[in-house]
Order: sequence, then C-alpha cells, then structure tokens
Amino acid sequence: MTFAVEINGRSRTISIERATADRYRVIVDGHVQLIDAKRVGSFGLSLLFAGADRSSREVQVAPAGPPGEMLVGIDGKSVTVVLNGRRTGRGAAEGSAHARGEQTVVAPMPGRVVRLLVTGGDEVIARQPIVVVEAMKMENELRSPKAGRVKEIVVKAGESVEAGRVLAVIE
Amino acid sequence: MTFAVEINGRSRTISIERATADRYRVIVDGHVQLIDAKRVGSFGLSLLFAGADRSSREVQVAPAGPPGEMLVGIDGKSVTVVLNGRRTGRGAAEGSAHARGEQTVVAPMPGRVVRLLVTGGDEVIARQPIVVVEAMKMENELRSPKAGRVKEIVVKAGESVEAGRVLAVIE
Amino acid sequence: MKILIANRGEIAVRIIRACREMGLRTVAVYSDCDRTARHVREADQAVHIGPSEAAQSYLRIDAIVEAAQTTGADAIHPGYGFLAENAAFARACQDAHLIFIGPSADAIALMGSKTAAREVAVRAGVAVVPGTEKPLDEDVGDDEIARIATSVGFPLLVKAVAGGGGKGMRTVADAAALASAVRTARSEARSAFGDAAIYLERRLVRPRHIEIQLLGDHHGTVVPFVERECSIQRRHQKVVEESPSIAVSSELRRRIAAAAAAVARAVNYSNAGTIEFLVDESGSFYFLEMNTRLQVEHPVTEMVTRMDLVQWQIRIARGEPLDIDPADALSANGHAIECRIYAEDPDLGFMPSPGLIRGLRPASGPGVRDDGGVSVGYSVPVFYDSMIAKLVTWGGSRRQAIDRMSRALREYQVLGIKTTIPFFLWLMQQPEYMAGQYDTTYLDRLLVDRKGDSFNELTASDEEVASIATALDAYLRASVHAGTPGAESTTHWKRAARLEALRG
Amino acid sequence: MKILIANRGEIAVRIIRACREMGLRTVAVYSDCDRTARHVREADQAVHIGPSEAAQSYLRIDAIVEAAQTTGADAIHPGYGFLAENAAFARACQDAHLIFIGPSADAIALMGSKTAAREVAVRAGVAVVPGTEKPLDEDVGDDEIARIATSVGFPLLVKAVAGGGGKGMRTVADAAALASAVRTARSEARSAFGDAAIYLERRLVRPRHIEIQLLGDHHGTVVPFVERECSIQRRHQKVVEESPSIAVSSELRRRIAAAAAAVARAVNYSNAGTIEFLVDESGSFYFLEMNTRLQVEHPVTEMVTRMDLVQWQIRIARGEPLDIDPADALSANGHAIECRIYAEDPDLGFMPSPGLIRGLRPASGPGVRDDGGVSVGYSVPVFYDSMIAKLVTWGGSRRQAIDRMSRALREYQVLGIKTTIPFFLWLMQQPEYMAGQYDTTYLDRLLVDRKGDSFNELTASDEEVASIATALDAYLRASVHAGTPGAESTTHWKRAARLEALRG
Repeated sequence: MTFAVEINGRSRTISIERATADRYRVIVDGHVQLIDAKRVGSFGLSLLFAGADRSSREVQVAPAGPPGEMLVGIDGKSVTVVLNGRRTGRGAAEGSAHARGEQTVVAPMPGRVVRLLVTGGDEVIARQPIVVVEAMKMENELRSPKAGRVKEIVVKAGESVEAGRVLAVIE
Repeated sequence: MTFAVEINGRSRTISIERATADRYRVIVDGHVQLIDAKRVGSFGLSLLFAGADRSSREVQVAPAGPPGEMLVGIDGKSVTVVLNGRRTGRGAAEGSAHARGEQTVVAPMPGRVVRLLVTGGDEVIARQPIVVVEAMKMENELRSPKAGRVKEIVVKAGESVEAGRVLAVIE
Repeated sequence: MKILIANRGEIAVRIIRACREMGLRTVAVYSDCDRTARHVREADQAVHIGPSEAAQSYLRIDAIVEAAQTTGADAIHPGYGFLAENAAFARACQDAHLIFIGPSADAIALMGSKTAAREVAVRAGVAVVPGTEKPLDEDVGDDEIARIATSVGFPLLVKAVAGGGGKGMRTVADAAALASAVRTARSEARSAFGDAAIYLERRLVRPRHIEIQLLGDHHGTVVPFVERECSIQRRHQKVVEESPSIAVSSELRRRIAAAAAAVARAVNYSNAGTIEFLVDESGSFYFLEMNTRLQVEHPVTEMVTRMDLVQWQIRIARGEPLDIDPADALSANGHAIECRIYAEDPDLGFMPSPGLIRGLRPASGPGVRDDGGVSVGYSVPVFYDSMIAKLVTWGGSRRQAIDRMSRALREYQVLGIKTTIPFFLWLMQQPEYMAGQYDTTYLDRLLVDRKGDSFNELTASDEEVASIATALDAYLRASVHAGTPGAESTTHWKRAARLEALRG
Repeated sequence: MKILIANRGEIAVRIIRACREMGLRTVAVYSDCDRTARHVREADQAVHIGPSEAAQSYLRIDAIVEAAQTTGADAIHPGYGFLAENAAFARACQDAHLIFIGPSADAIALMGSKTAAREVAVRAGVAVVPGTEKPLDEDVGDDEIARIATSVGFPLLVKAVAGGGGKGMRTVADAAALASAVRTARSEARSAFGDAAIYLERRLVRPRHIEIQLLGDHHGTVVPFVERECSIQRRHQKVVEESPSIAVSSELRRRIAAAAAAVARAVNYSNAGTIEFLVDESGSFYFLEMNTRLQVEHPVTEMVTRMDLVQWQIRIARGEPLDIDPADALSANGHAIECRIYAEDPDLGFMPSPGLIRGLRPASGPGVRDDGGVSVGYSVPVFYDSMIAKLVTWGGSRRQAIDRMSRALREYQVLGIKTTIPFFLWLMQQPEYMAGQYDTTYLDRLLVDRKGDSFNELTASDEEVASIATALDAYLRASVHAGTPGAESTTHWKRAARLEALRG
C-alpha cells in the first residue's frame, strides 16, 4: 500500500507491506527498511528499526482538525501531517513557508475581528499579519500563509467569526 | 430501561430513563433521584446528584474478565460489579461472603499447581485455602468462595493451569 | 470546614488537593463548558453558575455567594484571576458571613489601584518607577497625555489602571507612537476589565522582573520569601518563572524582602500576596505593583522552601498564627523552574489552540511536579485563559533544574491540540537562558530574531520517522477495514476498538 | 557515554530518566512480552534478548552482554533484581570491557553470601543476629538441622542462602514445625534461585527493619545516608518504606550509620549499596544483610536528602569523587513515604492480578512523586514481579506525608486490573501505623485480625453510587446501539467510538 505524506511542506512517498507478524517492509522514496511496529494505547506507535542501529522511537499519531490531517507528536514536538494530499485552509496555514497557489487565511477558533491590517490588492510577504482576531481575551494576529497578493478580504472589522471561517484569500 | 446490578453480593434493581439531554431519572429499589451524568474519557462517568446536596462523584466503569462483569473504581477503591446476573467462578470468588449454591475455585492466571490443601469430601469454611498455585515466582493460596464441602478437586499437584481453569468445586 | 473554590482549571485542582490533605470538604462552581472539567469531578460538591462567558459565570459574585450558601460552605478561595482581586467580592463574602481566603477588602481595593499602590510604596520608603501619580480617565485628551508623557520620559509604558497579566499594556518608544498606543490600550482595558482608565510609567532599560512572595497572618506577622525571577515574558506575560534569581545576591535579597515586607505592613496585609519589582543592571530596584492573591507561579517558591502556600492561606484564614522561621522562608534549597503549558500554537504567533484533548500523559519521576487542570476527553474551551498545566522541576543546581525540565518536556504528551511544549524545549536550550543572562525584553527580542521559524522544525531523519509512523498508522487502519488476517497487535486493537464502539 | 539497562519496569524507566537528564544515550533490552513496555519505548535503542521467561531473557548474561556490544554501549546498569547481585554478570561485563554500574564482582560475591556477609560484619565489630555460620546444603539431614536449631534458639527463621525479598523464607515457632518449614524453604529457594542451601537465624521479638543507604566512590570515600524504615512487611516483603524512622534518635542514627560504613569499608565497597539491620525495642541493632545494588525504596532517601542516587551511581562509575557533605546525607529534610503499587488483588490474599491496563492516571501535584513502569495498552505479564509503580509522598511532617499519601492514593487511577491501592488507603488510616507504632510482624498480625475482610468494602451509599454508574454505563451503551436520538455526550462518544473503530 502506498501513501503520500506531507510534513512542513515536504512530501514523501511511502509504501508499506507486512513482512512478518509485526514487521513491515517500508520503502521511503525508494529506500527500503524493515521496521518492527506496534500500537501503544489509542494513538501511539512504537517503532523499532530492525537495522543495525536498533533505534527505538515512539510516535503519537492523533487526528486533528479536518480529515486527512494528523497531529503527530515525536519527542515533544508536534507537527501537522497531511495524508494523501487532502489539505485544508488550516493545513495550508501550517505548511506556510512552502505553500503554493491560492491560499486562505482561516480563523482557527471563534472570535471577533478587531482590525484588518491589509486591503485587497496589497502585496504581502509570508507570515505577514493580515487580520487581528480577538479570542480568549487576547488579540491574535492571523498571518499570511505565503508571499503573494491579497485577492480579497472576506470579513469586516467588528464581525464575529466561527472556527474554520475563511477571512482572506492570498493569491 | 431496568438493570440488575450486584456488588459484593448485594443486588440492586435500577431503572433509568432520560429526563433531559444529560439528566437521567434513576430509580434504585423504588427510590427516585435525578442525576446529571456525563462520560469522561473512555471509562469515566461524572455524576452530579441534582438533589439538594449537589454532590459530585466520579466513577470509572471498565470491563474486566468475563462479559457482564465490570471493574468499578470509586475514590481509590475497586469493586467487581456483575450486571444482570451474568457471573462466573471469579465473580463468585469475589462475592465470597455471600456466595450461595455450588461454587468453583478458578485459577486467575496461568501457573503451576504446587500443593492441594484439601481432598474431595472435606468440609471447608469460607476463604479456607484450597490449592496453592505458583505464579510470578510466588506461591499463591486459592481460597474457597464459601463454606461448604469439597465436591471435587479437578487438578493434580505439579500440573500447569491456564487462567480461568476450574481447579475445584465447592458445594 | 467546607471551602468553595471560586475558580477553575489547574488552580482549582491545586486548591482541592490542599483541602483533601487537610481533611476539608470542597465545593466547585462551573459554567456550561466546564461541566466535565477536572475541578468539577474532584470536588465533593459542584454547583452550576451560568453560561460559558466568564462575565456570566466565574465573574458573577451573586451566583457564587449563593452557591456557597446553598451548599453550606464556610469559606471561599478565589484562586487567581476572575474575582481574586475584586474588593466587592471580598466584601460580599464578609456580608454573607463567609470567610474570604485572602486579604481584607480594603487591602485589595487599595493595592488594586496601581496609582494608589505606588503612593503606599513611596510612603513606605520604597522607590517606584517614574510615572503618573493619578489615573488618566477616558476624558483626558491626547494633548494632555502627551504633556504628561514628556515629564515621565521615553521609552514609557501605557498601562491599564485595572490591568494585570499584560492586558491593556503598550510600549511607546517616542511621542509619535503615543496616541495610537493609548487608544489600543484603552480599548483592550475596556473589554477586559470594563475600565478604560490608564497610566504612564517610565520603561527601564533591560530590567529584570523580580517578585517577593509574602504571607501575613491576623496577628501582625508578615513573612517575606526568597524571590522569584519572572523576566521571561512574552508581550508582558510571564511564561517561565524561577526561584531563586541568579541576579540576586543574598544581600540584595535581604533588602528587597525588607522593602516588600514594609509595603505589606503599611497596609496591615494578611494572607498571601506578592510584590513585584523591576531590578536594573545596577541592582537598584523599583516597586511595580502588588498582587493581592496567590500567584500562578507560587509552586517554584514551594519547591525551594518546601512550604505549602495554599495550606498556609487556609490556616491563616482560620486565624492560625504563622510559625514559619523567616530565615527558612528567605533561603532557597536548590533551584526550581516553572513552565506554563498553554493550549497555544507557538508556530502561529502563540495563537490559542482550543479543542478536544485526545491523549494526556504528564511528565513525572524525580524532581518533577505537574499541576494540571485538564484530562482526556475534556475540550479546552475558547472562553478562558488557555493554560492547561504548570510543569515545575527542581534541581540541586539551576543547571540540573534545566536538564530536568528538558527531560520532562520531552516526556510530556498532550494529544489533539497544539501546546507551547515545543517552544519551551527550544527555550531551555538557548545559551542566554542557560546562562541566566536575560531581562524582561529578552524573549520578545529573541522571538523577533527567529523571524517566525517553526518551533516544530524536525531533523530530516525525525521528519522521515514521523512520516513513516503516519503511513503505518493509515496502513494498520486500512488492513483492519479490509479485515486482513491481522497480526496479534492488529486483532488486539480490533478488539479494543470494538469494545470502544460498544461504549456509548 | 551510552548505558544499557539490564532491567525492565519502573526501575528501567527511572534509570533512563537519569540518563536523559545527564545527556547520556540509553539502550533497553526486552523479552517477548515486553515489546511494548515503557522502558523499550523510552530508550534510544532496544534489543530483544529472548522469550518471556526471565531465565531465557533478563537473566541471560550472554545475550545482554552481546546486546551491549552490538549497540556500542559503554556501561551497563543492572537496576535491582534479575542480575543486579550476580557476581558472574559483573565479571562478564569486566571481561567485555563494559563498565558495570555497581560494586566490584568480589564485593558482590562476598556480601551475596548471607553467611560470609555475617562474618564480615562480625570482623567489623558489628553485632549480628544469632544464627548458623555456614550454609546448610541439601545433604544436611533433618536431625542435624534440628540440633543446630536448638543452639540458635526458637523462634527462628529458615532462610535461603541465595535468597532475597522474602522468597525461600519461613518462620519456625518450635522444633516440631522445623522439618516441614525447611522442606518448603528449600523447594522455593530451588525454583527461585536454583540453590536449595539454607541457613537458620534467631527471630528477634517485635524488631524493626532499619536500613542504611550507602554510596562509595573509587577514591576510598564511603558516605552513609539517613536511615530508611522498612518494617511494614507482608510475608517478609516490604510494602511501605519511610525515611526517617520515628524509632531512630539522631544519636542512634549516628551509631547505625557508623556501623554500616564500617562494614562497607571492610570490603572496599564502591557505588550504591544498602545495609539492613534489625533494631529491637531496646535500640540495640543487629546486622542482617547487605544489598549490593540500588534498592526499590531508594526514592524515600532522595526525597528527604534531595540527592539523586541513580545519577550518583553513574558518576561514581565514571570515576568521579563523591563530593557530598556527609552531614547533609545523614540529615532528613521532612519525611517521605513510599507505597509499592502492585498488580495484586488484596481481597484474594494479594493474588497477582496481571492483565491489560485500560486506563492509567497517576497522582501528581505538590509533594507527590510517581515512579511508574507501565502505560495504557500494556498488559502486565505473569512472568515477573507485579509491581507497576512506586508512589512516593513528601511532607514537612510524617503526618503531612501520610495525609498526602491518602490524597494521592485516592487520586491514582488504574483501570482494567486490581491493584494494592485500596489496601494502602486502608493502611494509612490504621491508628498504629499513623502513630508509627509497628514492627516487622505488625502487618501480618493486622491482616490475620481482619480475617480476610474486603479492602474494597464500600459504604451503603458509595455502593449505590457504584451501582448507579454501572447501570448508567450500560444504559448509554444500549441507547447508542438503539441509535436513540443521543444527547451531545452520547453522540460525542459515538464519534469517539467510531474513530476508535477506524484505528487498526
């Protein structure tokens, strides 16, 4: 079985077949390895690399946000992983630095639009603040997922927005 | 919906109907109360007694052993609860003090029979040691679930036994 | 004695633990979204006090006092935030014959006004940061504010009179930026505290934020504790606290502690409180403000003095005399560090990241203390501060405390939401932090320098491991669907899954 | 430096934590049933060493040494139990040029023989309990043993020479019971240690078990620590340990510590070790045995001295000199208590209760330390000691430590298996325990007096709450099946269930 896995904008093609009961032949971009994998709890995977190094890694793979998107925990870090290219506004905002094509700025949680920092047609750089949304008593700057031009601002200052609501489109 | 719930040999008849979204009308042996109940995690239940006292209780209800049997945790204690009368040797061993009729002594885990402490026909008292099974490097005395007479001993010394294996029958 | 806790989250759980250990009964209060919150489940009783918005629940004095009366509580612990520094609440408790576990309403009112508090400090002979003596209400115009600003001197801070926790606070470099800063500060202050009054204060260059914990009893005894170092701040909000501060000599410690105690005695202060100072490079210190309540960061003091401040709050409220040896309170055993773990995404400018907690495994083991407020299956709400836990480590040396913190952060698992753990892992490795060479501006400067780089950047090999794990996870799910003759593990998990499916 | 941990469970996790904090890499070894054990997942590398039976895995010197060599480990930490006191293992490490983190093979061999150890103590001028000087092998007949027994005096203990942890130990009240006791002791000893040799020892009346932790470096320094009180034993197995002991005056402490240090110096002891004594009502103490390894109960010493014994073991093995102030090591700050949480059913005579752990939420918060070795989804195997965690609490006073322990035990959730938590909750409330009035026979007597009453007896109202919860649980499951228009909670959990079902 083959999967396309994208982390921080970098995509890998991974194919897997079961070798023995708990061992899997895993091919990453052509490079083959034998991995002993076991589930641990609801979301944990324990991986033992059968190779010479015998390294042991525990990874947590939990669904988060839209389908096809996973929040993967490894050694205290936490990355959003997109499986088989299914991605969404939020996924795009994450992939940021590497984002391509038309992207959206999305409200990650309910709140109130306090200020618009750009207007349609403005040129913006990656991570440039686009809109200020107040939530949890704090003003939060929502940034551009990429360098480009503001195609449109979909909301007005003062407006209340739901989680997932698209606020602006960057092309 | 009505349930028969048995703890430590004492049985209660409990009927439940939903009053509002998370409130339930619970009738225990004829006594009615209104309870606000919510699941917490996989096995937890948070109960708020809507009555004057407003007491809050968290109870953990996890399946354990044979079907119909639950291991219920409350304030650090842990009791085996039998639902709708489905019970087994182990359940019986638990209900001990109150056990009735023919009961069995069952191996709770794999091990080796070291010694038989009684023989068929012996009169025994409740919790009297019947068989010694070695497991986890320790010799463990398996006790009689009730006072009565040893109907038969099903195993021999030296024999290896699986978990759940009946070792003796007390009548 | 039965105590109602007028709060939520980790501090409510912390207070319940103290009560349990003292054999006292507890009453929790909760809003709609907190029905399954941990503090509700761990209290002996729980009373619903309103909708999720704080203004309609945790800030409702009437509902909380009524809850205390219906449940027969004898006392109320306000925790921190919400009504903890609300004099009207303290008075309402008095009027209802409920013991308020904190200072007198008068002390709260007096020290709650930043400007009045400054006057108290000055009278007590403690230096204050140059600034306006009187609050500037909304009707004070830009021109007059500009005039006052020049007398205070730039750079300066615009602060909300009713403010706290960095809310309604702005830094102003020169006269040009003044007017707009005042506007935003006022608007934030109005929405957060319902009071747009502000004041101006000179901003010291590279100061450290040092604070002194105090306990005062009802018999005139005031005991100051070894200092806490709280200079690691993001936008004026503390994110890491330590005790002791490597910048404070034992001689300076004595002087700051004496100054703090003098201010507290000047207002006959009782119960727990904290006096915040700014300390500049020369070691001169200036009174900043007094927090008339328990602090979020009280555990670092508990770790180095081994005293239980919350239990002391309760004992003091019961009228017991403080029998602490002041020398013990003022000397630190080893070093403690606290990281405030927030449900925020550090890679999106620390944007709140509320949502369902799918998995939780706090760190533990030697030298680690976890004060948590959430649990699996609970959904972090959007309505309140998003702190989910305080992770505290102790070490014989500051270095050991840091190494332990790194170990504990790596061990800490929170699944389903983003947290600030990756940020702390990074911070613990910064040379200036490890050397203790920082001031209140350090973290903001450091974050600017990173130009928004991700805190979750993985090495190529870790990225590959994460990718493989995700693919394996999908593969195992797929093979269950297809009913592939599963390996032991697979079937085992099928069983677990079926079992889950059985449970409503 | 890279360290292989030749152990499993909580102690392997404890050692990995110490290594992480010191920046050292770790290698775990595991048997078939431990593939998903916590120590395997938390180590940097893991090597499979054989089937589940300890004799074919954790006791296989060859396989473990080979694992160290293939992974390039520099040192091996044996933990406790398994090969920790096996001189051949220490030698095998030497021969393979691996640092053995523990004493010399000679010291292990010498002190490992109970009878030889007694001779060392006597030569060091330390009193020993009257008993046989030489091991009694299988060929020694009943008549001769009876003759020796009379000279030792009754009541006496029959002990396995290779024994430990109460295995192969029997109490004998009079000559009549001697022969059978010797038989069972020999059979247990043979199966547990492969050596049926035994010895006899006078049994003191109501003695306390007091032990002294020691550290020795490779530069001739030996430092004894404040005592541990381990008199709470069930069938000669420790279940609760404390430090300090309320039965030990500072003067007695100095004398016992000096005696312990004398014995250790007599064998040029290095690294961590513990000398066990029996102390009778008059305060006279007798050498019992020396454990040439880290003890299960080392955390109580760490809590009152705030030193990290495991990190010291590693530093000593690296050749670093002990720079501990002996006065600090010998003085206790506050009081610490440890409860060994076992997967046992206290209501079935503490029968092991292995199985799948479905839920786990250890206690935390102020003054609590949890050293755990398991996690959710792991199945406690039948092959090894069934301890799943050590819960340790610290208090400024013994009373506070007890109150904290009760709070923490109530907070501790282990789902799916029976544990000894209910037993500890009960013990913490026993008047004699709370008063500290107990000896090594106390617990067994107490248990006999209970005549097997359940430790999980609930009050009528708690029983009703538990019944209601079970019924509600069934009701909610049923209404999901029936697809009842579910409440938010129900549908929420349906979603969670479906999600679970999706995961292989």
